[in-house]
Amino acid sequence: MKPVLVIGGGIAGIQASLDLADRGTKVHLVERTPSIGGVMAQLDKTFPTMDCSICILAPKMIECYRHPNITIHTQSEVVGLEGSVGDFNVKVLEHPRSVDSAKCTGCGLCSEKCPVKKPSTFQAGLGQRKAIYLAFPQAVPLIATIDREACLWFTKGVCRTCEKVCPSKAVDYEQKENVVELNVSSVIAATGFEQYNPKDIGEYGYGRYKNVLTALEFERLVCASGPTGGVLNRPSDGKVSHNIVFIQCVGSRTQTTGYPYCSSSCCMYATKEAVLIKEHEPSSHVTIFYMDLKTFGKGFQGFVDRAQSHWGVNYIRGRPGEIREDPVTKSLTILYENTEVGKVERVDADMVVLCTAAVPHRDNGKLAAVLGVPLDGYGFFEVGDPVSAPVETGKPGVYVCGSCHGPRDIPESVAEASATAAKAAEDAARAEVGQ
Amino acid sequence: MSTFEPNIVGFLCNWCSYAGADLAGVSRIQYPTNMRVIKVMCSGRVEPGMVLELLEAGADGVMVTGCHIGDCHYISGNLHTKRKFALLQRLLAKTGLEPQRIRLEWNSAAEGQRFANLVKEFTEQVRAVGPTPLKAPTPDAAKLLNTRAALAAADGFRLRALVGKEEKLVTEGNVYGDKVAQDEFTEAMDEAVETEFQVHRIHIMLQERPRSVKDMAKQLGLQPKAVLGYVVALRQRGWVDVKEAVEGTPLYAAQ
Amino acid sequence: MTQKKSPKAVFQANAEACDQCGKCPSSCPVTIHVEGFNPRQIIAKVALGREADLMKSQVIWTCTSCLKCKERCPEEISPYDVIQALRRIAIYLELPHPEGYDASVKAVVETGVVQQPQLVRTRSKERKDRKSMGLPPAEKPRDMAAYTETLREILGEETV
Amino acid sequence: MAPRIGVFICRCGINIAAYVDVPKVVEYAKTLPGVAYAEENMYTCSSDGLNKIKEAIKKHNLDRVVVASCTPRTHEPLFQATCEEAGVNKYLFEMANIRDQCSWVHMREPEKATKKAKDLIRMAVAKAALLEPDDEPEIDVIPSTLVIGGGVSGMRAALSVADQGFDVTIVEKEPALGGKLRGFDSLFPHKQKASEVLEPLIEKVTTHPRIRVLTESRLKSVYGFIGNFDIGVETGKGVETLKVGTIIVAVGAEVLKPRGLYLYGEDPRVVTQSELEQLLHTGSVNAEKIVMIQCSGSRSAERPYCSRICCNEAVKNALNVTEKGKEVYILYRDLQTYGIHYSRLEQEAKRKGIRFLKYQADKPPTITAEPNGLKVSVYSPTVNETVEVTANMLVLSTPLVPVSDAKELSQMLKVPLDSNGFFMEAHVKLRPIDFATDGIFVCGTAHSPKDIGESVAQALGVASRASIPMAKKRVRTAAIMSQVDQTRCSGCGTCIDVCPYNALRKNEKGLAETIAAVCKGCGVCGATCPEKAITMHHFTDEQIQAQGLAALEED
Repeated sequence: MKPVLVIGGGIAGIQASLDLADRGTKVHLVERTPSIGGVMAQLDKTFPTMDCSICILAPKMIECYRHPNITIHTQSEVVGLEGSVGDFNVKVLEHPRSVDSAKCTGCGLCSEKCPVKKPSTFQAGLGQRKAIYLAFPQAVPLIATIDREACLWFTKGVCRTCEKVCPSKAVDYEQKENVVELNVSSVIAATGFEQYNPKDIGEYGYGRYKNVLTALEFERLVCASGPTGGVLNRPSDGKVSHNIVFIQCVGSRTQTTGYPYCSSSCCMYATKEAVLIKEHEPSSHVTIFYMDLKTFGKGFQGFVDRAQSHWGVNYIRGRPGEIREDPVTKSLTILYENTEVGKVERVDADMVVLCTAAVPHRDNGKLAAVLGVPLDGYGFFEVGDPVSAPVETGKPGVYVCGSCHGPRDIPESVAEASATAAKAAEDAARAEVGQ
Repeated sequence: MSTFEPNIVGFLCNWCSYAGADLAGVSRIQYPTNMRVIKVMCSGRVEPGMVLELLEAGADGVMVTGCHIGDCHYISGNLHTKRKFALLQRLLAKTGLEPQRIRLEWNSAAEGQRFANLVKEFTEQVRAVGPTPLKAPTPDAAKLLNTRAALAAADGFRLRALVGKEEKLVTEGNVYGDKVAQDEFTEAMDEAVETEFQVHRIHIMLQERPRSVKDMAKQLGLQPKAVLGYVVALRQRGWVDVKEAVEGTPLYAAQ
Repeated sequence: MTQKKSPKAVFQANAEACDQCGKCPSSCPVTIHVEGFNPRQIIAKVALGREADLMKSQVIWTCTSCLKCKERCPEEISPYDVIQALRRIAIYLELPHPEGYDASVKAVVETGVVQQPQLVRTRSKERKDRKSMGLPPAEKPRDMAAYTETLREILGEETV
Repeated sequence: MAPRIGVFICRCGINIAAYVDVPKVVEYAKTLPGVAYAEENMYTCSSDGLNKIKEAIKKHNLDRVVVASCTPRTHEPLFQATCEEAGVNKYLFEMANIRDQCSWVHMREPEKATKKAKDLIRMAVAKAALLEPDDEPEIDVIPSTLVIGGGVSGMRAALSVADQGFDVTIVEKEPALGGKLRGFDSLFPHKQKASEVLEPLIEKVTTHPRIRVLTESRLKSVYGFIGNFDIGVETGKGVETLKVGTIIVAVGAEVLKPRGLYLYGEDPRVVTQSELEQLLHTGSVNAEKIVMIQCSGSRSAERPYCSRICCNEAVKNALNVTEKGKEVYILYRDLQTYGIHYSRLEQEAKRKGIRFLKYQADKPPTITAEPNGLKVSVYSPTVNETVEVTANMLVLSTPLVPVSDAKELSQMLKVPLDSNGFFMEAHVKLRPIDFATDGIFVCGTAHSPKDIGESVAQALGVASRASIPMAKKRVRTAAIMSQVDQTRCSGCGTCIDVCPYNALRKNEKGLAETIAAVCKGCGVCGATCPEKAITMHHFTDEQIQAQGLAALEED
C-alpha cells in the first residue's frame, strides 16, 4: 500500500498520521517549523477540563516521532503535486537545519553559547531564543536548528561558536536545501490557523501599550514553562497582575478590522485563562467582555457556570470602546458599556488580554495553488459540501481537517483528523481492489 | 544538624510528574540532590505499605507525586492515590513518626519549576524534622515496633479492602446504589485503622516471645481490657494462641 | 428648497445588522456624560421600527458629530448617520428640536461657520478673542450670494 | 541462576560528564551485585554506542542491561530495540536517568551529583536483577463491526468501514433507516432538501455488499472485548448472535418535548423547532408573525447544557419563513452561531430583517393566549424595555436530550454516560470519539448535540478508529499489565471496582482475571487488591521494593 502525505504537524496532522500509521499505512508528515506540536504545544491548559496541554500532547508527539510508519519532514513545505488519487507525485522541499539531526542530542549547549538573541516564536514573542535553538524544551524532534537570518556566520561571516562548543560535532553550516520526491495515494492538509494581529484596532492600543497582550501571549505568560515561569508579571514593569480584563471578538465578528465570523473557541479559552488566574491567585479580579457567550460545546456551559459561581469571574456583555494607558504607571483603563444595563463605565486593569480571531494561515494560498484546491473568501481551505462531505476538498484524494478550513477546537480537529484517515484508507482499499 | 542530608525517596508517575521532573532538567532548574526517584506508571500504583516499608528501612522522607486531579493518564488512578495517601497519613500518625516525613503532590509535565520547588521544599521540610529515629544501628524501639505494625496493618486485608472500596462507595454507591457519606466512611476507617494497628502491634510483640496481657498493656500504654480484646481478635484470626500459663496468667504467643 | 430625505432613508442604515455590542456608546464622548443618550439603543429602536419615538425624543439632538461611533463600529453601521437622518426627518416633519440647532444651521448657511468666527477655543477650553491672541480677524465670505449658492448645491448633492 | 547485568553509562558529551564523575561511577557500578560488566560511552544512543551494547551482550554473556543516561520517556524504546537485536528480551532492560534528573539539575554540586548518579544506578541494577522477560501476546481481531443506530451518523460510519474493506452490521430499532434526518426539511448551508441527502445514502447502505441492516432490532447483550465481541441482537425473528471486532455507538439523541413550557401542549399554536421543520417540509406554515424562543428547556438548572444546534436551526428556519414573506422574532440569550458558516447565516438573517431580541435567563418571556394570537411579552435588556409582540405561532427551540435507552445501553457496553446522560468519550480533547474501553467508539449526537456535518465528520472518524485494529488483524496486548494469582484471589471484586478500563472481570469460578487486551498497566488494581493477589508485570512489589531499599543503601 502506498504512503499518505499529511501536511501540518499540529494536533490534527499528528492524529491523522497516527491513525494511518497504526493501521499499517506509511505516512510522510510535513511540518513547516522545526518541531511538530503546533499551537496546542504553546497552550498552558485546555478547556473545559483544565488538562495540562503539553502533558497530553507530548506523548502523542513522541509516539508520532517513534512510529516506524511515520517519517517526519520538519522545516519543510510541499512545493509540487501532480497526478490523481491513488497516484500523486509530491515534491517536498526540506530547508536546511544547519545541524546534523543524526548527531544532535538536543543538549542545548550551542544555544547557551550563541551570542544572538531573537524573540521566541514559541513564547509568542514574550521570551527570547538564540540564533541556534531548540524550538521548545519538549520539541519533537529535539534537534537544534540555525536561524540563518539571525546567525552571525550566515549574515556576517563570523562567530561559528556553536560549531566549536557542540560536543557531538553536529553543526553543519554547509547543509543545503533538499527536495524529496514521494509517491502517495492521498493527501491530507492539516495546516492549522494563525492568530489575528490586533494592531489595526487602534483603540485597543496593542503594540503601543505594553500591557495589552493577545490571548496566545497570555497563554505563555500563565504557563509554568513560559518566560516568567507562570507568574503573571506584566510586560511593562514585571509587576504581578491581579486585575485582568479579557476582551472577546477582537478581529472576529467584524466587517471592518478583522473577519466577520465567530472564531468559535475564544469564549472558552478566555474562561479557561480567567480560571487559571483565579487558581494562581483567588483574590484577583478578572472580567471578560463578551457579546454572546458561546457555550455550544460539550461541558462548556458547566465550565462557564463554574467560572462564574465558584471562581467569581465577572462576565459583562459589551464590547469595550477603547483602552487608555496611564503614561506613568502603564496601567490601563477600559471604557465599556454594560449592554444589559445601558450604562457606560470604566474599569482599571493591570493587564488586558485581547482574545483574537483565528484566521487563515498566510501560506494557505501558496499551498492551495500547489494542491489545486480552492480557498474560501477568507483564505481558509474550502469544503464543497460541509454537510455530506465535511473533510473533502472536491479534488478526489485531497482532504482537509482541523482549523485550516475554519476555526474549530481541539476535539473537533482530532475527530476530523480521524475522518481524513478514514477517507485515505477508503482510497487505499479502492486502489487495492482496482476500482 | 547542619550536616544532616535527608535520604528521600520519590514515587513519580510516568506521565505527568516524571515528565515535569525531566522538564526541570531540560530547563536546568537546580534543586537539592536528596531525592531518589522511583518511576511508576501511575501514582495509583503506590501502596501505603511501600511507603511505610521505606520509612522502616530508614528513609527520612517519602514523596508521592501524580498528575493533577482530572489530568490522570489513567482517568481516575490519582483519585485512588489520594485515598491511599489519606490512609497512609492515618497510619503514620499512629507510629509516632512526624507527619512531615511524607507528602503527596500533583505536578504536571509543564511544571518543571514547580517540581524543583517541591523537591526543595520537601527536602527542607524533612531536614527541619531531623534524621529518622528508625535508622539502624540504634533505632527507637517503640517507633520501630509501631512502624512495623502500621506496615503490617497497611498490607493487611481489612485496610486494603476498605480503602479499595472507598472511592466507589463514597462517589457511586454499592451494588444497590446506596452511597456512603464521606464522614461516615472516615469514621469507620478510623476505627479500623486503630484496631488493625493495635492488633498488629500485639501480633509483632507476640512473634518475639510469649507475653501476658498485662505485660503488653503496660508496654503499649493501653488498658488490659483493650489488649485482651485485640488478643481475642487475634485468636479468632488464628494468628495467636495461649502458649502456657505462668502463675495462672496465660501467656500468648504467635502461631 | 433642497431635497429632503424621506423617512425610509433611515432603513438604509442597516440597523438590523447591529449586534448590539456596545462599542459605540463606550466610544461616544456624550454617552458617558449624558443620561439617556446611547447610540446603540438608538440603533436598537430603529431596528424595532421605533423611529417615531426617537424623533419625538430629545436624545437625537445630543450627538456632537465626532464620528467615533461610525469609525469604530465593527459592523459598518453608522449611528451618526442614523442620528443625522432622524434629525432631518424630524425637521422635515417639523417636530420640536433645539433652537440652537436652527441657529447653527442658519449660521452655516449664512456665514459658512458654526461658531462665532472671532472667538477661539484654547486647549484649556477657554474662549479667547482672536485679536487678543495676535491672530488676524477671520474673514467672512466676500461674495455671500455666490457662497450661499455653492453651499446649497453641496447640501443638495449630499442629500440626493 | 545469578543475573549477568551490563551497565552502560553515558557521558552525553559533557552533559553528564561535566558534572558527574563518570569513570568513578563506572568503577562503582562494577562492584554492584549482579553486575557482570560496566563501561562508559560518549553517546550511548549513537549508533556506535548501540553497537557497543550489542557487542558487550554477546562478549560478556549479559542477560540484563542497564543504561544510565537521559530520560526513558524518549530513549527507552531505542535501547530496548537494541537489546532485542542482541537477543535480550526488551523487558530485561532498565534505565537510570542521570542527566535530566541528575547532572542537569545539580550542576553546582558535582560531588553530590556523582553520589546521586551512583544511587540511581544502584536502584536500576537492583530492579534489573529482578526483571523478568515479558512478551506482548497478540490476539486476533474479527474483521467485522457492529454499528448501533441507523441514522446519518451510523450509516456514514458503516459505509466508510465497509468501503475500507470490512463487514458491518447496522442495528436500528426503528422500522426504517434515517434517524432524525427524516424530520428535517432543508439543510444548511446549501439548502439541499434533507431527502436529497438521505435517500441516496440509504440506497448506498442497503445495497452495499458488506453491510447488513437489521431494522426493528435491539441490542440484547454484549460480551467480550476488543477484537472478539459476542453480541446478542433481538430482531423480529428472535435473538441473533453476532461476532464482531469493534463496536460503534451511533444511537443519536431525541428532541425534548417541553410539555407545560410556554403553553406547549396546551395551545396548538406553540410548536417545537423540529415540528416547524416538519411543517416547512409539508409546506403548511400558516402564520404571518412567528416568535421563536431559544434555550427552551436548556441552559437551565434541569438541563445545564447548551444544545449547540438550536440557534443555527432557528436562524435557518427563520430565513426560510422570511422568504415566504413572514415576520420573525428570535428571542435569544446568547446566539450560538459559531464558525464561518453559521456566522454568515446569522448576518444574512440580520440583514434580511429577522428581529433578534436578547432576553435574560431570569426574566424569560411570558406568553398569553389570546383569540387573535399569542401575546409574547419579553424584557430585552439591550433595548431596555419590555417588548410585546402578538404572534400567530410560537416556536420553541428545545434541546437534544439523550435517547431513552442510553442508560441501558451504557450498562450493556460498560461505557460511561456524562452528567447530562450523553455518552462520555475517553478524553474530552484528544480521544473525542473513543471510549476508554478499547474497541468501542462513539459518534454523532449520542456523544453530544451537533450538526449533520459534524456528525458525519465524527462518523468518518470512528470509521477510521474502528478499522485500525481490523486492518492490523491483531491487537497487541501490553506487557506491563496485571495478572491475578488465582490461588490467592478471594473474588471480592475490589480490583474490578477500581479499574478505569474494565480490564478485569470475574471468571466462571467467581475469581478475578485480567483481560490482557484491555489492561493499560496503571497498576491501581495491584495496589488495591486486599489479598495482594495481583502482580503488576514490570512493576512488581518486589521490584519496587528492591529499588526503594537500594535507594537507602550507602554506596
